Amino acid sequence: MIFSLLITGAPYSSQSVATAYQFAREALQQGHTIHRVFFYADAVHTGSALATPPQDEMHIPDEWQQLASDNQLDLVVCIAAAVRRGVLDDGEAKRHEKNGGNLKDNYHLSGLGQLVEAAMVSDRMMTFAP
Amino acid sequence: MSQIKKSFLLINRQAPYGSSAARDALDVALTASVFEQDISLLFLADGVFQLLQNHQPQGIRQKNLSANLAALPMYDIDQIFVSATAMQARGLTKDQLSLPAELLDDQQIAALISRHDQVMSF
Amino acid sequence: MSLHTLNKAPSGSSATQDCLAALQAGDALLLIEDGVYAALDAYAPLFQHAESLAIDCYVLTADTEARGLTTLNSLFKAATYSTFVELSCQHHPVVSWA
Amino acid sequence: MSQLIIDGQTIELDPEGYLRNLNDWSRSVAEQLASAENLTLTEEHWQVIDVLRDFYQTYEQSPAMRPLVKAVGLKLGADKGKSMYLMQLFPGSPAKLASKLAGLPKPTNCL
Repeated sequence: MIFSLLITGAPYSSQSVATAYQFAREALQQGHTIHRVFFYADAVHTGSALATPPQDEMHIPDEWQQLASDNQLDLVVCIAAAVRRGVLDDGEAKRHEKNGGNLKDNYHLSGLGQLVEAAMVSDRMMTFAP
Repeated sequence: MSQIKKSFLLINRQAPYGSSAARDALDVALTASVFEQDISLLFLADGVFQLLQNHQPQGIRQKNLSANLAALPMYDIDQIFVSATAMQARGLTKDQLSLPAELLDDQQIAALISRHDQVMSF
Repeated sequence: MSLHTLNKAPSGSSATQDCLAALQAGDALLLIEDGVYAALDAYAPLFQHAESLAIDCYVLTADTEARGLTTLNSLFKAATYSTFVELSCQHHPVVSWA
Repeated sequence: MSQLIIDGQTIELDPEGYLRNLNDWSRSVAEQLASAENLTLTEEHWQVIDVLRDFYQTYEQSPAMRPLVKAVGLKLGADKGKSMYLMQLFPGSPAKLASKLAGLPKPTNCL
């Protein structure tokens, strides 16, 4: 089964990003495919390289990054939602004349077309909302 | 890619302006239409407030969602459904809406959901 | 038939009522996050319609345990994240109520 | 190019050549932006730019290609409401290029 995930809740403000993570990990363990994880609305903060939770808390951006690197997951952060909220890769930082990007490795910025494409090619589109 | 055609249902349950949900859903709908997918919009609960006329959001420094929604026909998105229960509970009638929408009862909403390939909720 | 996930408690949001109104026979319901409070016995009357439609009702154990909920409405079966994935495979589409 | 000088007025552009202040737009600004793109604006270009500005006024957003084609068709006639026609006038990415010349906000790279 091919899954894609749409996440709209902010990490740490909403449980949704963590629930989605548990779901993704379990789906992979069962041998399913995750075609794409799309971080939209406040969920774009998951891609911030600057997020620094206390050491004894779940590091949500890191854990997603690790899951992505272990399983070649496509972590897409919605570019319009992200740039508006101050999550930029180096290219966008340059384009908007900011000092530097703060998007974490293994995440990339792209448009809503990536969400639509994911919904087109996946068997199941899962929404994780705040 | 454009040979794949799926039916998308976007469920709108949030009132406009207080959160970005209404705008976020609309942007997904417009993008899906560019990919020539079959798109339906369903407005439930406070989401029906998105369809009220005469939004004047200048005073809260936001863009006009009514104006944005008015572009839906230009994107050939015309399957717009509204919960009759939600309308009634809020004292609203169809002629107060800014777009032509079809009123559905709860059973019709359940049927609408089950006949779509993908459902995204906002 | 559809899988409905619900992540809000019955009070303070219309998600529960909107979700329950959209159920039809053959659907499954999974309570997650704050949605698990709906599995308290006190809210059993809300689920009469779901029960009459013989909806398969689940509650995510990780979330009930996290919240210290012990005695739950017997309508609900315990689910793990693994059950969540299985339910998502068995049902189509998956609808999130938040 | 980081600015235009029009009638002694300095008009600031960002590094991609978009207006920093959308209120600076005028027809002479559009002509200078066009020449920076190696375009000379003809009456046909202006018709499309006017349709775009009108679209933005009405819907408070810049159109994607398909609704632009539709809007042009509705305003200027079916013979012009074709993507080929717009491609000839605004080579490359017509919706994007024409929006830039029309002084609409810099796109969010959303597709």
